[in-house]
Amino acid sequence: MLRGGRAAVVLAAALALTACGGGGEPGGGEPGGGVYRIGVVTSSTGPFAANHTTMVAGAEYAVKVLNENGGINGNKVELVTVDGQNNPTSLATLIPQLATRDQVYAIVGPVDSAGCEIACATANKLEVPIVSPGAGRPGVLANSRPYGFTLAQPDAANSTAVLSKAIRDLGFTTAAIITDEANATTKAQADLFTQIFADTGVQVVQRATFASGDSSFASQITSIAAADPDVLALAAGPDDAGRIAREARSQKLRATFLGTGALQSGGSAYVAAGGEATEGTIAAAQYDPHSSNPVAAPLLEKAQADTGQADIPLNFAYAFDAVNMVATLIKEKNLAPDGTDIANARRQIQEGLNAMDRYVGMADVTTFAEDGTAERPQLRSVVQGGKFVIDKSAS
Amino acid sequence: MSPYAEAVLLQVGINVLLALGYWIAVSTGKYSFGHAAFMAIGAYAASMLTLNFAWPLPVAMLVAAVVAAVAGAVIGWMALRLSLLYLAIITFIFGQLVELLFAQWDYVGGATGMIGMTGTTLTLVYSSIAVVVVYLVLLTRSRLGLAYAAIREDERAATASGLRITRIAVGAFAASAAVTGVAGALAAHQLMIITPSLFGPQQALLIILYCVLGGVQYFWGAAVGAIVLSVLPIWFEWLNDWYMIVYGLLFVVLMIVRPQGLIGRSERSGGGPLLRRLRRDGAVAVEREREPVG
Amino acid sequence: MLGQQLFNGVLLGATFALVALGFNLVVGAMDRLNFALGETAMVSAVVGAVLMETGLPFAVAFLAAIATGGLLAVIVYVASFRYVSDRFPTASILSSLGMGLVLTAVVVKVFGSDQRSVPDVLAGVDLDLGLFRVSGAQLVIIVLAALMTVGLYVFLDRTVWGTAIRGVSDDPTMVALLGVPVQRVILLTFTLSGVLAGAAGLLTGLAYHSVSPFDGFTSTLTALMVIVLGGLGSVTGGVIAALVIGVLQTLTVAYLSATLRDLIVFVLVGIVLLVRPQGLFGRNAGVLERV
Amino acid sequence: MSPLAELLRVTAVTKRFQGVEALADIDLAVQEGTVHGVVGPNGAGKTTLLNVMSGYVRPDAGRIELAGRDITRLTPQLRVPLGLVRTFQNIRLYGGLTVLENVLLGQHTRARTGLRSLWPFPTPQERALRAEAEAALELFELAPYRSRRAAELPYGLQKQLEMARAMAARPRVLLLDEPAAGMTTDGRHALVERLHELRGQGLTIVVVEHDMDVIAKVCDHVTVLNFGRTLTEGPPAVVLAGDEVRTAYLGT
Repeated sequence: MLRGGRAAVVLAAALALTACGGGGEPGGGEPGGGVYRIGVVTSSTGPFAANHTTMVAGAEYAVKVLNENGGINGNKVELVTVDGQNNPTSLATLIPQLATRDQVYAIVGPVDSAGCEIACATANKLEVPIVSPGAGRPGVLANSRPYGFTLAQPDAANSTAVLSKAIRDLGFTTAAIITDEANATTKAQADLFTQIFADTGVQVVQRATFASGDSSFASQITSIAAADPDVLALAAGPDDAGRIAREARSQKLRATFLGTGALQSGGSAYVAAGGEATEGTIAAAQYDPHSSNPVAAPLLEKAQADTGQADIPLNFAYAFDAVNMVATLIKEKNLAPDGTDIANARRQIQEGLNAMDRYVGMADVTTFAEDGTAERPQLRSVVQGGKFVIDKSAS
Repeated sequence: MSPYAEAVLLQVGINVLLALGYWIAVSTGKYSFGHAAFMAIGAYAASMLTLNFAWPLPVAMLVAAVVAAVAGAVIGWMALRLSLLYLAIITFIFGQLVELLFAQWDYVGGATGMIGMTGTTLTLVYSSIAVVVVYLVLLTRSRLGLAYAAIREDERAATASGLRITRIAVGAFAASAAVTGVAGALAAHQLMIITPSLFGPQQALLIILYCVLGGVQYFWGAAVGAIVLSVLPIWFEWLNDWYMIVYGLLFVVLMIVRPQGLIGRSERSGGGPLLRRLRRDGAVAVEREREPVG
Repeated sequence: MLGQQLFNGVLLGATFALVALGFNLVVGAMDRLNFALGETAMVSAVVGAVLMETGLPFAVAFLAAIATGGLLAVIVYVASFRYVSDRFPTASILSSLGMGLVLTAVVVKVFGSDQRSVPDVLAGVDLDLGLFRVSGAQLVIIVLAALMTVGLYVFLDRTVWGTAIRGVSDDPTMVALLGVPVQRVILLTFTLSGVLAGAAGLLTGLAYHSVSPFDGFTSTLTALMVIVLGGLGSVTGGVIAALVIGVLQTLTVAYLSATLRDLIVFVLVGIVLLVRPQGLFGRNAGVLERV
Repeated sequence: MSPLAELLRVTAVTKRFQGVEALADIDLAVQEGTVHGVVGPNGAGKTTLLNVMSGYVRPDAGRIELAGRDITRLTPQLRVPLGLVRTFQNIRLYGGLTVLENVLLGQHTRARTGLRSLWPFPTPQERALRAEAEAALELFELAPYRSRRAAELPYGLQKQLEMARAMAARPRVLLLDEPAAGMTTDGRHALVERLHELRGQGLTIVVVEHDMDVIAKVCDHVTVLNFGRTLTEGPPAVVLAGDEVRTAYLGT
């Protein structure tokens, strides 16, 4: 058996060693050549990995364009990207790392609500402005004000009017709702659908539930098919929604699928999972990759040409705008580069974001509300030819 | 100290606490595959108290320890009567059950979890470690610690010495759960947010790896393992990309080369695979002779 | 509708049974649990799905999936069982959990972490059997799962190697003395368990219309509940328990709530552990009663 | 000779393994202060009987009494504090622990072993037990090895350590399973001497043994088992010379 005294000494020594290693002094700005660092929080694994990849591309593209145009007041913009691996624990050290070691002026990301909750709350505590290009769960910024922002408008605010109009336009009378019960966002979507159906006089003839990710949906669809509704509201993540669509069609369900803005923003995953079964799905939307806004349109066209993508994804455009918002504020307030007086610079950026009214960028018009969420355009989209397209006739 | 250094030290400290807690169970030879569940129980119990009832964190930590210990005792009592395979299965399932229950309990925010806990300080984390270390030093020198070792070494011999194995192992399991629960409470109040999926199978595996890498023989080996594994990905950022693969392979290699961990006396050489196979056959045969008793 | 729901449940149970059989074979041969079996199933499903996407017929994809399963099981055997000291009873569990992590991470590295869509088979088929309807995919699932289960029974019961597997499972020392090559029998057992898991993986993919890199864990968990319910090491018990759990889950989802689905199974398993720890059909599976 | 008290009594014990009767209606009475031998060919049920007495096997029928108390339903670890302690045929030591620790574990039921044992300053009772353990090491000639791991000891010393550990529990009845197995001639002499010594201290011993020489030298009373039944019993001189034993061992 061990003699305890020695053990305690070894343990203490090991801990002291960590303290020295981990506690290295922050680097400060690099010598010479002014740099503005902006942090990016991505996640290379987990359910939102694809969205994060898109987001990083958008942020990098924004920085490339900025620097090609001479940077900000002659100083370069530089991204510092950290990967949270979809692991909240690592976010708890990565955000302080960006704040202290890398001296970033602001942080962009993560796109998912769960990641944003931790990253934004941590950044807020350290008084670093943070903009999520996508987190849309209600209350996601509850603990992150005043430094936390999201470019997405929560479903309830964004989708209600659009979906109500769509239901009236198409004359639906009966509906079923399928809900992912293990997920707060989708439960909120289900409540939203219930409210919308009540308001529009649609009768809800069947409700089914599932738990994220691991079900065959055969049982739920069997129940719904028995009720034969006009419309099936998908309160589900995009992958699950796609599988529900396939199971529904394989059981010969004829209902039209209905989704909130969240379904459209995860549109490619939905269509990839659901294939042909998703054709005709109607969803609310807050972003149009082919917007006719005079500011957005040229930005989108240039991005299409530069990246070779036919449709610029939502998270790409949002991240592009987030970087540019920060850059605009740095320029406007004439903040010093290289992390000089960084605390003050961060506070000014935060105040600037909170005061931002009708910022127009690649993703159309954005205004931040009191709670840090964005007010966004309200659009209707429909799946056609394997992708969501904005139904311009409907808005 | 910079917030970064502080965040690193907090994280390392919490991981050390997790490793030490797990070691208590392992010192009786009982491996749990769902220890993250006790972390979750501690985290939620403490968070409920600090958020909804404004209790001070240190008191909430104590309650977290007690609640986790009770859960540990119940699960231990169910599982430790049975063979090690059952223990593995039951703790594995228990981990899932706890995650599921928290995800469906609206009072604690369901799948979104709880948000807004603060108050974990270096003092709190490192004084918790100090308390646990003192406990472990005393334990390893005591007859109780000796009994743990006896159960780990040979249960049949231990019954012949009159050791009430299940009772002792359940006690160790409860103590282990208590420490893990405290670590959970501290983690919750450092992260500011907890969701059920935070305490999933990956976290459970990490806890095991912290403990097993350093060595299960001495408790400070477990602590060193936790420190190394928490600091490596921070120092070597490339490791982040390969983190899962590296950790997975670490398990595989470690179990072949040094199943007892890096620190500790080496076992006598086990002979070739054939010899081991024969011995295993013998062990199986002995196992089958056992009859239910009692 | 009840008829349809019962059929849905049996279908679900059939896929559970295959993985659980895989687990039980290994338990029989070595008194060890291969925690990488769920991931083995997942990787096999991914391989099958990728092949189907390229337009190859389902039969080819299925054969490739079971071959992948068998191969991976052998690799896991070598990495996590063959050279792992038996002085540490949990070492193989830890090691195979590690292999599971590696398999998941490799799939994520190669294909990304998104769910992968599994194409339909026999899309035009839709049999109306009165009480319930059977789609093409469902027909394939139920027929293949039944064939594999029955095939395993026949193999274990009627062939020399099957007899050897049962022998090793009953008394390895004795069969070793009789000149049975125990090592090779164990290798065969692992291969078989991988084949079953591989089949289960792709068939589950068909039923769910997709496969995710993180499905392995769910399969393992379900299989563990099945073998606790059926009795550790009991082949027949495993099959019956899988069907029970499949039907129970389906009916819970249909008539109660999806959130109760797992909970009800947990409760059932918990009660069985308290009242009859050796499982509904188990022998005295290593149950030690002590004070 | 005055009748001695019956310390351990086995009454009508039957045990079947998968239909085969390992013990059939066995009666056995062990007098206090005697050495009772149990002999018989392989498979006669000797070890099963010892397992029944020590609690490792629960009989299908019959009862076990220790000093008049029914202990049939008690688990092995609950029989230890009542004074019933055993050794194993294939030694079971705590191989990774030291020789001294093995003996300390033998004292488990007599010591304070719960959370209170964490108190770093030993109580007088604990000090006495530690001193006793050291003395036992001297007595069993293990003192030079006190800090060695038990698994590192040679076979003979391991047997000695197992007996030392059993004695550390202060048994009233010591059950020995083949104590002479694998021993050298010198070892057997030492064993016989040791058993005489223990008997001299008033200890009651039940010994299952193959070696007739050892049995003849140490036992006061011998029971012969064959096919799970009592063949004969009595003083060793009488029993071992009888035809039944020869028949049982050599076949007809």
